[in-house]
Order: sequence, then C-alpha cells, then structure tokens
Amino acid sequence: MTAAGPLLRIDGLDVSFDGGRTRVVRGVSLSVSEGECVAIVGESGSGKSVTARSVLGLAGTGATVTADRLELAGVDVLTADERALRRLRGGEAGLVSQDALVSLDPLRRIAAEVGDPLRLHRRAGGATRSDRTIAVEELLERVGIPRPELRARQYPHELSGGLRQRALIASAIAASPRLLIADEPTTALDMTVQAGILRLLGDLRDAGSSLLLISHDLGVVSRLADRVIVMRAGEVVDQGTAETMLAGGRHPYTTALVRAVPAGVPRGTPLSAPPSPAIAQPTSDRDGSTTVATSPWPLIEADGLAKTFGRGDDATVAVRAADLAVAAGETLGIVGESGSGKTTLARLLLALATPDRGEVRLDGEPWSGVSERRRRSRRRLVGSVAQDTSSAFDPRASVAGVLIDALPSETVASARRSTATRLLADVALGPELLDRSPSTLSGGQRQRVAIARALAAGPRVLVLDEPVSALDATVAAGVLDLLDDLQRRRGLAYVFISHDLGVVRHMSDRVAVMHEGEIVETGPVETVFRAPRHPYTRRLLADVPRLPGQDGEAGQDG
Amino acid sequence: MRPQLSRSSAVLATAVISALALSACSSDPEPAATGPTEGGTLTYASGDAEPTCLDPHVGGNYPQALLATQFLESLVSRDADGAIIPWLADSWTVSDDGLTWEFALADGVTFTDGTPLDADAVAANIAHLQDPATQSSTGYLAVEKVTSVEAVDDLTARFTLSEPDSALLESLSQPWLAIESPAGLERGIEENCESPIGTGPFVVESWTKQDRVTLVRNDDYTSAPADAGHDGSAYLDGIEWRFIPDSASRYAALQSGEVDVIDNVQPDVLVQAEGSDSLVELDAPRPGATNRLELNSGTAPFDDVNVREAFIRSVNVDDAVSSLFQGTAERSSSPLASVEPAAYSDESLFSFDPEAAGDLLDEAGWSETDADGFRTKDGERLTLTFPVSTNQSIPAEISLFEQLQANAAEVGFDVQLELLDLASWYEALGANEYDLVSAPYTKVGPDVLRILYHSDGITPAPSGYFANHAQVDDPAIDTLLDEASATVDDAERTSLYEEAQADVLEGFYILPLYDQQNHFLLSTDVHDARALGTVSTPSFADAWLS
Amino acid sequence: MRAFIVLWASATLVFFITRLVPGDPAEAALGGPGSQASEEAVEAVRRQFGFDQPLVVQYGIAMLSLLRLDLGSSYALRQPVATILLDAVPGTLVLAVLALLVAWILAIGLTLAQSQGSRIAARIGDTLEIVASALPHFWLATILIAVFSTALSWFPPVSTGTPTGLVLPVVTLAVPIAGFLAQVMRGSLQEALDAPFATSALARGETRVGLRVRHALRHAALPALGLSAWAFGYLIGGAVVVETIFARPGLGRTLLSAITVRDIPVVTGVVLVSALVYVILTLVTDAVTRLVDPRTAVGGR
Amino acid sequence: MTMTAVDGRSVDPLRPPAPPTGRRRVGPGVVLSVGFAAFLALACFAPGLIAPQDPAAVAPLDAFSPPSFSHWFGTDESGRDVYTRVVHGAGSSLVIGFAATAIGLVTALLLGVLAVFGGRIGDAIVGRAVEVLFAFPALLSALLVILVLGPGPVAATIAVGLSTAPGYARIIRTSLLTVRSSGYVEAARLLGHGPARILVRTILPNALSPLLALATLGVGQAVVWASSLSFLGLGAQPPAPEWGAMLASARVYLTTAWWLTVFPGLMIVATTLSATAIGRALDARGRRAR
Repeated sequence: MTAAGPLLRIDGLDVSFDGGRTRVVRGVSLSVSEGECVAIVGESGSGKSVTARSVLGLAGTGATVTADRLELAGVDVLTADERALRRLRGGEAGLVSQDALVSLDPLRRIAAEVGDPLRLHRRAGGATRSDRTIAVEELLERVGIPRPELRARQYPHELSGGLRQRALIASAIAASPRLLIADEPTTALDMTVQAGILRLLGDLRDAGSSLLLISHDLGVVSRLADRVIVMRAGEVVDQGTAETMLAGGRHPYTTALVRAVPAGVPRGTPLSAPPSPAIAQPTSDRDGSTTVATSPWPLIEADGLAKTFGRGDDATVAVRAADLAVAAGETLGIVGESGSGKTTLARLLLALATPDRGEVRLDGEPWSGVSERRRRSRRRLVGSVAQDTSSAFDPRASVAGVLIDALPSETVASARRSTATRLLADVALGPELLDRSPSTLSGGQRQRVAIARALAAGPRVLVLDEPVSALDATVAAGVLDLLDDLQRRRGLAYVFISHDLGVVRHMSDRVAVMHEGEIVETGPVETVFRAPRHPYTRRLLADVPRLPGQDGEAGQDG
Repeated sequence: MRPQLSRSSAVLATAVISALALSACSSDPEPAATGPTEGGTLTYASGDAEPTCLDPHVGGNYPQALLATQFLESLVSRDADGAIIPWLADSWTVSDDGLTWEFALADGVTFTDGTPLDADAVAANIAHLQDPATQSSTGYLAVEKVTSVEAVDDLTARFTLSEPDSALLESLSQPWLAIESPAGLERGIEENCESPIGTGPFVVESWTKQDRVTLVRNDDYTSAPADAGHDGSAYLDGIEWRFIPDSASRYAALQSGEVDVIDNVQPDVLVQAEGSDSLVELDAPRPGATNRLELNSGTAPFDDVNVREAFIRSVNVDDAVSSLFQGTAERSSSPLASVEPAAYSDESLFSFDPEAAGDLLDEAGWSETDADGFRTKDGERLTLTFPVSTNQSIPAEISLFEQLQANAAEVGFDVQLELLDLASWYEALGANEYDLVSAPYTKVGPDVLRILYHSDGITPAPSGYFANHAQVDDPAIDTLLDEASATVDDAERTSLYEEAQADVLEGFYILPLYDQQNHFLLSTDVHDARALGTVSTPSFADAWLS
Repeated sequence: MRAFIVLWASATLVFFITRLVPGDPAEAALGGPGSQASEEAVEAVRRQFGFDQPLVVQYGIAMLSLLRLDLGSSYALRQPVATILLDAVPGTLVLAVLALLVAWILAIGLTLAQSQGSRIAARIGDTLEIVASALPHFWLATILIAVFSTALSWFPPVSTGTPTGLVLPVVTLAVPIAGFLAQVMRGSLQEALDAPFATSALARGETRVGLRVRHALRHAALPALGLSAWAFGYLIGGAVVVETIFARPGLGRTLLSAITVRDIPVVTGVVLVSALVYVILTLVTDAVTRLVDPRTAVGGR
Repeated sequence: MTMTAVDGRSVDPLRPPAPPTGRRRVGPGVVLSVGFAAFLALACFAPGLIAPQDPAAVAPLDAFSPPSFSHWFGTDESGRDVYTRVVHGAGSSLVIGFAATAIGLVTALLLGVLAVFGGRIGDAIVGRAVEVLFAFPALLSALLVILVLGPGPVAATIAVGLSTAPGYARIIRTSLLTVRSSGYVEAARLLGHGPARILVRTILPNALSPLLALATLGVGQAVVWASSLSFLGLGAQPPAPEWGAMLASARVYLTTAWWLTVFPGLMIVATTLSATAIGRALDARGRRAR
C-alpha cells in the first residue's frame, strides 16, 4: 500500500514441481512499480507464465514456491492465508490469460464472469444483481466492447475472439486492481485484432495501471513495455529497457530472439544462428534464377476456384474465384486472417476437397476434376506440411515407420531404413530418432519429421499451411531456413500459407492476400508489401507489430 | 356362536390339518379363554404367482384356489380324515347305478350380490365350467362325466352322469368347482375375473394388479362348512391379500410386521422360525399326488424299465430331502400324498443302491463309459433331459434336483437340468423333449391317479398340454383306474387304486420324492387360522387378531 | 420427427422379434400354455387376431392400430394393454425418477467430497464408485433389507403405499447409477478444475467452494446429464428386479410375468412404453443440456 | 479451421473416465489387479490346480457348513465346497463376460464402420439404430432375446452382448471420426494410399485401441448383468457354478448362510474392480502414448 515501494517485488523466486524434481523457475527477481509496464519475454518452457502466476499464489497444483521475497501491494504472498490471497487476486492484481474461449467459463454469461470480481471484492456496484448489470456494462464499454447490454447477456462462444479477449480484460480489471498481469494476451488472435487489444492494454497503462506483460513475441512487447526481462529455461538471462533489448540486448539469446523474427529479413537470409552449413551463399535476388530448371508451365495452377460450405442460409463461402499458379522453385505466399479461406484453398490444392467451380491443374494435367482413383498415383507429386504436429503422425508408429510408410512402394525393402535415415539427415535430424515415437519429440523436431515425410515421396510441390505458427521463434527460424534450403536444392514449388506477414514476406517470391475467401491482391512480395493497393492489405500491414528498425521501410534492399 | 375350543381340541374338533405347530405354541400369551376379538384387517402375503383371473373356473390353478377359498364355497368339503362333509349342499344321494346324484342345498344361503343359492345356480355353474369359452381346465376335467344338471326343485339339483364317477364328491369339494352367483357369471368373463361373486366369508372389493386383492367381510355369511370353528360372519373386517413373489422379502415383511401371514415358506426359514416366539407355523399337506419325478417311458432311454430302475436306484433322495428340507418335508415312496387314505407306498423299490444301478445299466446295454465318465451305448451318451420350471419349483427343490443330478452322474447318467420359465417348460413337455420332469398336480382324492397315469392322458390337448408325463401306457393300469373310477364302494375302490399304484411304482415310472406341503408362517397375533381339508388352502373365516 | 422414427423403429423391431418367438401365438392367446383349448378355439383365435394373414398384412395392421394408440388386449389378463400399462407405469416412473434424483445427489456429493484434494479420499471414492456400479440390484436389495428392515426396522421391506416403503427400492436402484454418474462426473469435474477458466476464476478472488459451485459443477454435470436418458433405461431394467423383490406393482413385473406366459401384446406394450420414455427423456435431457450448455444451443459447427 | 464443437453429450456410459489424479506410476491397485487377473486366468484354464475337488460333488450331510479349515468358503445347501465352485465358476462366468463383451464390440464395430464409412445415409441409419437400441434398456432387450431363444447361458450372453452394443457403437463412431479426420490419416491419403489400406493399417488400429480398455470394463458389467438374469431364473444352468447363478440361488439363504452370498459376490466385485483398474491403466498408457 505504500506509494514508495514497487507494487510487485520478487526476489530469488524458485518454483518446482513433483516435490522439487522439476525446477521450472530458478532465482528470478523482478519488480513492477506503479504505472510501469514490465514485460517478460521467453519461449515455451522458459518459466515466464509460472513466474507470473506465482504472484497470485496460483503456480499450480503440486508446485513448490520459495522466494527471498514475493510481495504484492505490500502483502507477502508466500505467507498470506487463503483469505488474504483472495483479497489480492482480482483486488490488487488481475489476470488476463491467453485464449479467452477457454479462460472464460464457457457455460456462464459474460455478465457473470465480469461481475464476479465486483461481488467477490464487494466493490461499488457489486452488491445487487441489478447494480452489477450496470457496472458490468460500464466495464464492457470501457474495454471497447460495442453494445455492452447485448454482449453482457451473451456467452463467450457467441463473441468474436477480439471481443472475448476484451471481456476477459474487463473481468480482470473489474475490481480495479492496480496491477494487471497479461499472459500472452494476444496470441492466437489475428493481426488486426491483436493490435486493438494491445492498444487497449496501452490505454489501461496510460490510465495508471501497472502491467506485467508475458509474451513470446518481442514485437508485441515492444509496443508497451518500459522494461523487458528475457527468460530462458527458468532463469532471467537478460533485462533492460525495451530499446536495448530490441537492439539485441546483452545476452546472445536475446540477439537470437531478435534475429529469429523474420519480418523484413530478405529472402534467403538465414534466420537461425549458426547458419546452416548447407546454405553456402545467401542470395537476395532469386527472381527466376533457381538452380533447377523451371518447367515451361506452372507446376500447380488454380483457375477460378470456389468452394462453399453448407447451403441455404447457413452457407459459408470459403473460397471464391481464386486464381493462382506456382512454378518450380518458386514460393507463393498466401496471407490472410483466420477465416479468410487460406486453409480451404490449401485443401483444394491438395485435392482433399473438391471445388464447386474452377479447376486445379497439376503439372499441366487435370487434378481436381479427376477421380481419386486416378489421382492416387500422382499424389506423391504434391506434399503437405501442416501446422499441427501433434496429430500429424500415427500414434502407433515410430519415426522410421512414418517415413517408410511414405516411401514409394517400389522402394526396395532393404533400402527403406537407410532411405529413412537419409531423409532425416536432409532435415538435419540424427538417425538416433528413427526408433522414437514422434510424440516424444519436440515441436521443432516433429515439424522436421513432417517435412521429411513430405519429401519421402519425392514431391515437386509442397503445400505448407502455417508450418511454423505453433513453434517458438528460434525454432521456427531453423525450420524456415531448412525449407529455404530444401527449395533451393530440389527446385520445389512452395505454396506457403501463413497469417504472419513477416514470415510470408521472408519466404515468398510472390504473395496473395486473402480476405473473406477472395484473393484481394497478388503480386511480387516486395511490391505488395511496399505499395499495397487494396485497402485491406494496407490495414493488415498497418497492424503488424514491428521491431524498431525492422519495419517495412527499413528492410529495403537488404 | 359356539364357545371357543381350546387349541388342542380345536385340532381335533375342527380338524385343522396341522395345527401341530400351533399346539407347540403352549406359551401363547393369549389364552383361548379371552375369546376371539372382532375387527382388524389381516394381511396375507402370497408367494404364488398372481392369478390372471380370480374366477377359479377359468383355467384353474393353485393360486386361484388360495384366493377363492376366501370368497367362494363349494357344494361339499372334506375333513382332515379325508371324509366328505356337507357345505353348500346339506346332503346328497346317489342312485344305485351311480349315474344320478341329487344334492339338497342349504336353505337361506344367498350370494353376496343378493342372488339366492338354488338348484338353477348350481346348474349354471356346471354349465359355465363346461362352456369352452370359459377356458376351464381343472374344473372342466372334473365334471367331464356330468352330462346334465337339472333343478328338481329350488333346493335340489340332480346331476346326470355318462358313467359312474366315484370321484365326483371329491371333485366337487375343490375350490375350482366352487359355486358362483349366476348373475355374476352372466357379467362375462372379463368382469367376473375381476370380482367373482360367491357365498363365502369375504367379498372381493378391489384388485390392484401386481399388488393386492382387498377382501372385506361378508356380514351376511351363514354357510360355514360342517367343520368350521364357528357359524356366522368372520371376525376379521377384511383381508389384504398381497402378492410378494420374492421369498426373502416375504419373510422380511412378516418379521417386520408388514404382513401377518406368509405362504410358500422356505425350509431354512421354517427351521429358523421354530426358535422364534413371535411366529407360528401352520403346515398343511396337500392332497392328491406327491412331489415326484416322472420318467418319460415313451422315449429312449427310459422306454427300458431297467434304465428307469437304474436311475431310481442311483439317486440318494433320502439324504437330499433331509439336508435340503431340514425336517420340514417327509420322504415319500407313494404316488399319492400321505393324507390320501388310499395312498400305497413301497419303500423297498426306492432304496439308494448305485451298484445295483450300474448292473442294471450293464444289463440294458449301457455298458461303455466315455471320457467324462458317462455311460454310452452304440456311441451315444446316456443323457437325460430334465426341464425344470423356475415358476413351479422352489429353490430347495431345484437344489434337490442338482443333488440327484450329481448322484446320477456317479453311475453314469448325464442329467441335463434346464431351468425354464413356465411357457418354455410347457413347450418342452409339449414337444416331448424331456426324459425327466417334476410337475406338481393337486386334486382331492385318489382319482388324480387316473389323470396322471391313464393312457388317455398321453394325447395332448390342442394347446399341447397333457398330464401323463411319465407316458404310462399300460392296459392293466388303465383297466384298474377305469374300474376304480366306476366303483362306489369305498373299500373296493381303495384296493383297486392301491393295485394301480403298486403297478406304477413297480414299473419305475415315477420317483416319489416328498409330500406336497403348504407351509404357512403366521404372526402370533393371528389365531384360529386353519387350512381346509380339500386342497389345503388357508381359511380365515374363524381367524381373529389379538 | 427423430422421436417418431425411433418409436416406429422400436415398434417394428418388437413386432418382428415377437414373431420370432417359438410357439403358436394363437395358443398363447388362449390362456397360454397348460390350457386345454380345443382345436376350434385355436382356429377362432387365429382368425380373430389375424394370425392366418401374411406377415406383411399383420405388420400393417399392427402399425395402423398403433397409430390409433390401440395396443390390443392382453392374452393372459383379458384387459386392454393400455389399461394394464396405465396401471403399471406410474409406480415404475415414480421409482425411476426418485432413483435418478437420489443417484444425482449421491453422485454430486461423492464427487465434491473427492475433489477436496485428499488423495486417499479420492482412492476410496473411486473404489466405492466401481463397487457401487458393479453391485447387482438383487444383491444390494437383499443386503439393504437385511440391514434396514430386519435388523434395524427402519424401513419396510416391501412396498406399503407410504413414502417409507419407497426408501429401500429407490436406494437399491440409485446406488449403482450413482456409481456410474460419479465416475463420469468426477472426471469432468477434475477437467473443469484444471481448465484455464478455473485459473481465471481463482485469479479473480473466487473461493474454492465458489469455484466448484459456480463453475466446475456445471461442467461436471454435463456428461452425466447426457447419461441420464441411458440411466433411466437402466433403471427401468433394474425395476424388473427391484419390483419383484420389493413387491411393487410396475412395468418391470408386468414385463416379467408377461414374458413368462408369452403375453406378447403386453410385452410389446411395455417395450414401446420404455422406448417412449427414453425418447421423451432424451428430448428433456437435450433441452436441459441446451440450458446448461449454451454452446450446444447453437449447434457445433 | 479448427473444430471446436464441445459436445457434452458425446460422453458415453461405458467410456472410462480419466483417473482421478494424474497418476503416472503403476499403482499398487494395478499390481493387485494384475495379480488377481492371473489368479482368474489360472482358475479358468487349470481350475484343478488351485481347487482339486469336484465342484459338482454333493455331500448333503455336510450342507451349510460355515467357512472352516476344510472348507475355506464354507459349503452350500448341497454340501458342495463353495471355494471349489467359485474357482471352477470363473471359467463360465468370464466366458459369459468376455463373449458378451465380444458380441457387443463386434456389433458395435460393424455399426461404427457403417456409420463412418457408409456416407450420410449410413450414418443416419446407424444413428437411428443406436437410438433405437438405446431405447431398449439392457435388461429389457435381454428379456426379449430370451423370449426368442429361450432361457439359458447362450441367450443370456447374446442378450447382454447386444444390449451393450449401442454404448460401444457410439464410442467407436466418435473414435473412428476422430481418427479419420486426424492429421495422420490425411497424411496417408496425401501419400496416395488407398482407402482399404488406410482403413486397415491406420484407422482401425488407432480407433480400436481405446476399446481395449473399454472391453475390460465391459467384462465385469456383463457378469453383473448375467447374474441378474440368473436371479430371474433365466441365466446359467445348474450345476454350472456360474457366479451370478450362485449368487442368485444363495440369496435365499442369506440370513442363515451368509458365506454363500459373500464369496461369489466378492468375486464379481473383485473382477470388476481389477478389470476397471487394468482397463484404466491401459487407457492411461494409451493416452500417454498418443
């Protein structure tokens, strides 16, 4: 309660699970003063979330929390009893977590979830149900939710992702806590929505709230944070002002993090360090100069593709009149927000769905219009890598099994295992993984195995649907470099789908922007990014969180 | 009102079949001197199947008889010694040729609907029994020889028979031939099934299916049988007649005082209750046939008398009966219940002798033994199919069969017990798919022998039913039974029946097990309940509650 | 519409199953086995019930009379099946509804007691649930009677028409179902307690009790709710045993005795009633589920 | 495009719930259960080894002996040794349990495959069929089957099996749908594998593995159901020492000879408990593997 000391003070925080066997946070110290915004940045497993939750005494079941000092608003969290803790939770510090769809109780109305802190902390307007209704509507309005009286009566699933996240923020700030802990508040949101949420958090900070912001994304953090703390494997490895951190910080890990962000890094420049030895010379200009001969016609082309789901009033147009063509060695980036039809387009190209209208041609021959039986023999020409690596493999198969299953059936039995080993080497994985189950691998390793599987059949086209979206930045950087390298060596045609403009810009020769099922703009990647013609593209670009010095203009010429 | 007799004399005077247990109850806190108390409702819990029709003319099974005894009465009754006594008929005469019977009806008896009991009513009842639409089975068979009934005058009914029937009085004493109000019968089968109208001490008030029949006192009751404890209306206000199919629940209900009387008491419960001072036992042996196994002599392997004898010698019935019935049932070696004066038994035929059984089988050609220890002949196993009705056989009886099965296996019989529900059981019998069967049959008098062992009983009715399960087809036995049926002279009749019984026993057609016995358990609050001498159904006309 | 199809299919299924029953239906109609019906009577009944018609015609007639809500007449009881069912249904319905209620209360209690965190309590509760769901009704009933009627004299061992007479049969039916429900509930309660929204609620200052009552219990109830229509069927099946033991009139005993004498119209009637009850209950639980879970109201994409 | 339909109704009666806590190690319960299962296996295949007497041998004069050194579990109304009967009864009881479960699973599998691979019409037909089967409560359909086949162990087994089928069918359908729409099945299609190969090599093995756990749970339930039929006089035939039949016939003697009820009852409960414990352990392992 003292104005003098920091609002939150952590010294030497240790958190472990399983009776001390698994230490997830080691000796973390930090403080947040009134009105300050502190960000913790780290990749998955860095202990950033557990650190934040320990502040509220919610490190999780089975957690052992020790610290030299863990004080929130002058109260010692470690020794406080349950009642005192409850006063802190929501009262002194509110928590906003990732993905409001699961962080708000799906069975309760928005009004109940937002109004709960008022009732629990006996805040003004919390006494009676009708008072709470008014207070809740005010709160919803404050976090920028239009028509609060309608939204209050709705359930979380009836709101869009952005509104949901705002409602979650409203419930966190309902009892006017002085500190707001935001744990990945914008992850999984579309760019434009993400920008709105960040603006809202900024407004709250400007209104005097302290903010403890947790994110894996330096770009997100850079907008708001006064100070940035970088965590890795449970320890703080670097900290400083936002500017110093974004400039690369003092610790090599910070440098790697910053480097891994592909936005504005020219095509062909490795994102990961150390650079992959396979990449001899980064080339910045690759227009038409691949090492493998291009075919005279596009490898895969689509003509007026359209696909509608449902019928009558429920009909949803997923793709309308999409035209595209990709030649060998070329990458077509497809960018758009969720629901823009990117994935449906990918499925149409892969002939997993049949277009209502239009046609896909593969290597100049009909692809979408023929029977599956006739298509089957040519399927190996087209490979696919998807975002979700956890369900991508038969749970009963080993890595070797997965790869061998993907080999052409004419492969000699004795050669199969060695071929699998070679495929793993191609994606920079060791043969020791052959007998492991994919489920025991890390996300990055799994994605490499998925790529290896796609390569096993000897494809000429790869459809990559958000291949790195689920990966940590440094891991993603490695995978992107690998893809780049493979394309160069094998002359593959890529259809690269992502919501991340930075990644698309880094990977693509040409880019198509999708919006509500339509390709609104297409063209060479730098043309589109530098001089967007379509208003939607412009808005999209405006909302990209940028690292200072890495924005669109700065990346020119490379 | 007659003075209440002391308990032990009541046994003699009213000829309650077995108040033995009652008499054992010398510590009864309520000495008889206080006399019966009016009022109160007695709750009776029956373990027998719930009847589908309360009119015992329709079909005609034991559960119907149990209930009908409370509200219907017959022309004659039977006392404990097996003598026929007057009831609705005061007296009767029979012509010398045995073809004409005249019954003089009691005067001043009215049915509970106000209809007077007269000769026309009797005629209407016999006609009702003989009408195919009534679907009478038991009653129909009993009046098969009656060609007509006419009213000589208001109170005299004359029966004309096609041939002499020595069993007529015994048949007429049964509840299945009770006399109902002709007005009631005219209501049609559906309504009459719901609430038959008689002259009895109680009246059917309502019937809640699967739950209970509520009976209330007939205040105008005047027609007690000759062996009743008192004349005039019953002491009880009424009877709640409940259907509690599960024996354990029934006993628990008695123990907790929910009900006052239960029937179908299990042997182990009877033994347990002996030590109780709040429960009294009432045992009533049923007349007619004993509980017995019938050996199907119509098909192999029991078409060979040696195999039949071998089976009978191979099983240890004595030990089984004593262990399972724990003294509550007596071993029998007669086709007839021991209460039947004409019962003839021969223990020597039924001694347990596995060795002799083995020799008999050798003799019969069943000399080989297969891997499982069963006898074979020409490669075929000596298998006996034994369908058992779970609706008719109590658990102790099924256990008994299991023991016999085990005994017989020692000698080499492969007995296949098949527990079946009633319908499947009848089906198995109708299809002649059985070698052994146990089918209870209750009928007053030795004439039951004719039904069970006359070759006429082999031919099934269209529904597949037949009574001669042993498929005894012996002209000598047929002749004896026909003669006995036509013989009015008691002594001669008895000796004919005895001869027939000896033939049946010596032919090893049946294995008598034990007497059919009704076991009732009563709360000590219930006094002067008795079982009738006819088919041992309980009567509560004299009963009172303390 | 769906309900109608289920009913129609049930009726069809029962019609053909009962035609498979061995034995002559005409004889069954004549007082069943053991009766001594004459050849002429059998013939008459055969014509009366249309057993001499081709199967398709019989089927058509049966379905038409069902449409007129005419269930025919019982062979054994000489009464319209509808009357018999109307007498039998209330008893079973009361029993089953009460048992379901008690099962829910038991299950919720057991689930909450276990979620308090003690590992031993959880183990004991877990074992109890499995044991409970593995108890045959007839066995449980016997034990309950021995303890609560014979030894303690608290409740009557047979139906008395009073509420106390309902206690033991209801408990007998409820315990195994409670075991099932608790197993399902506990799993989803734990899932709910581990869910991010539980953390959100705690972070707002919600109490542990509040978390369970306001949040987790609803989630726990959902799958159990989905089970309830099935459970009701299970209860009606259990009623066959329980009604026999506790001497209660009802559908179960009606069915059992009808099967014993091959009273096909009654068997058909009971099966159709239970199908109808199932259908109604499915509609009800669907409606309740929509109330509790707004997500299902919209219909998952 | 993620499918986020959270369907509360998709939980099925027979689906094993998640274990109460996140236990990972093999607990003592599982060890005990496996031990008991081994005992049962011995009892099924070589009952003579652990109970050398004849289960059908009667000794009327030894009837109703309470448990003693010579008769561990006492004797029954015919003087038969209850321990011997319980051991020898394991076979027939478990045959009923396993056979019924197998019938249920196979029926369910056929329904499930038709639902998932029979197109829109197949799914609709199966959906209705499952609803209809659900509308016939287990004991009711059991009684119907007995109506047709007549009472006896075969009818009881078929009856119990069929009545469990709809529950399994729902689970199999869900499981098949999940697997069919999974990334790895899609991957197999993209590799150009034919539908038959995908069904046999990829979909079925993965969709059926959760059923293994379910089946162990079903066995115990089936034994319980079959015992109820025995109680109604419609189950196993004597002198087969089937547990349910033993329990049903012993009920009559509950007040005078408790051991007749307790030991077969304990066997049923112990079988169900250990089957459940093993089933859950298998399920947990399966999930972890996934």
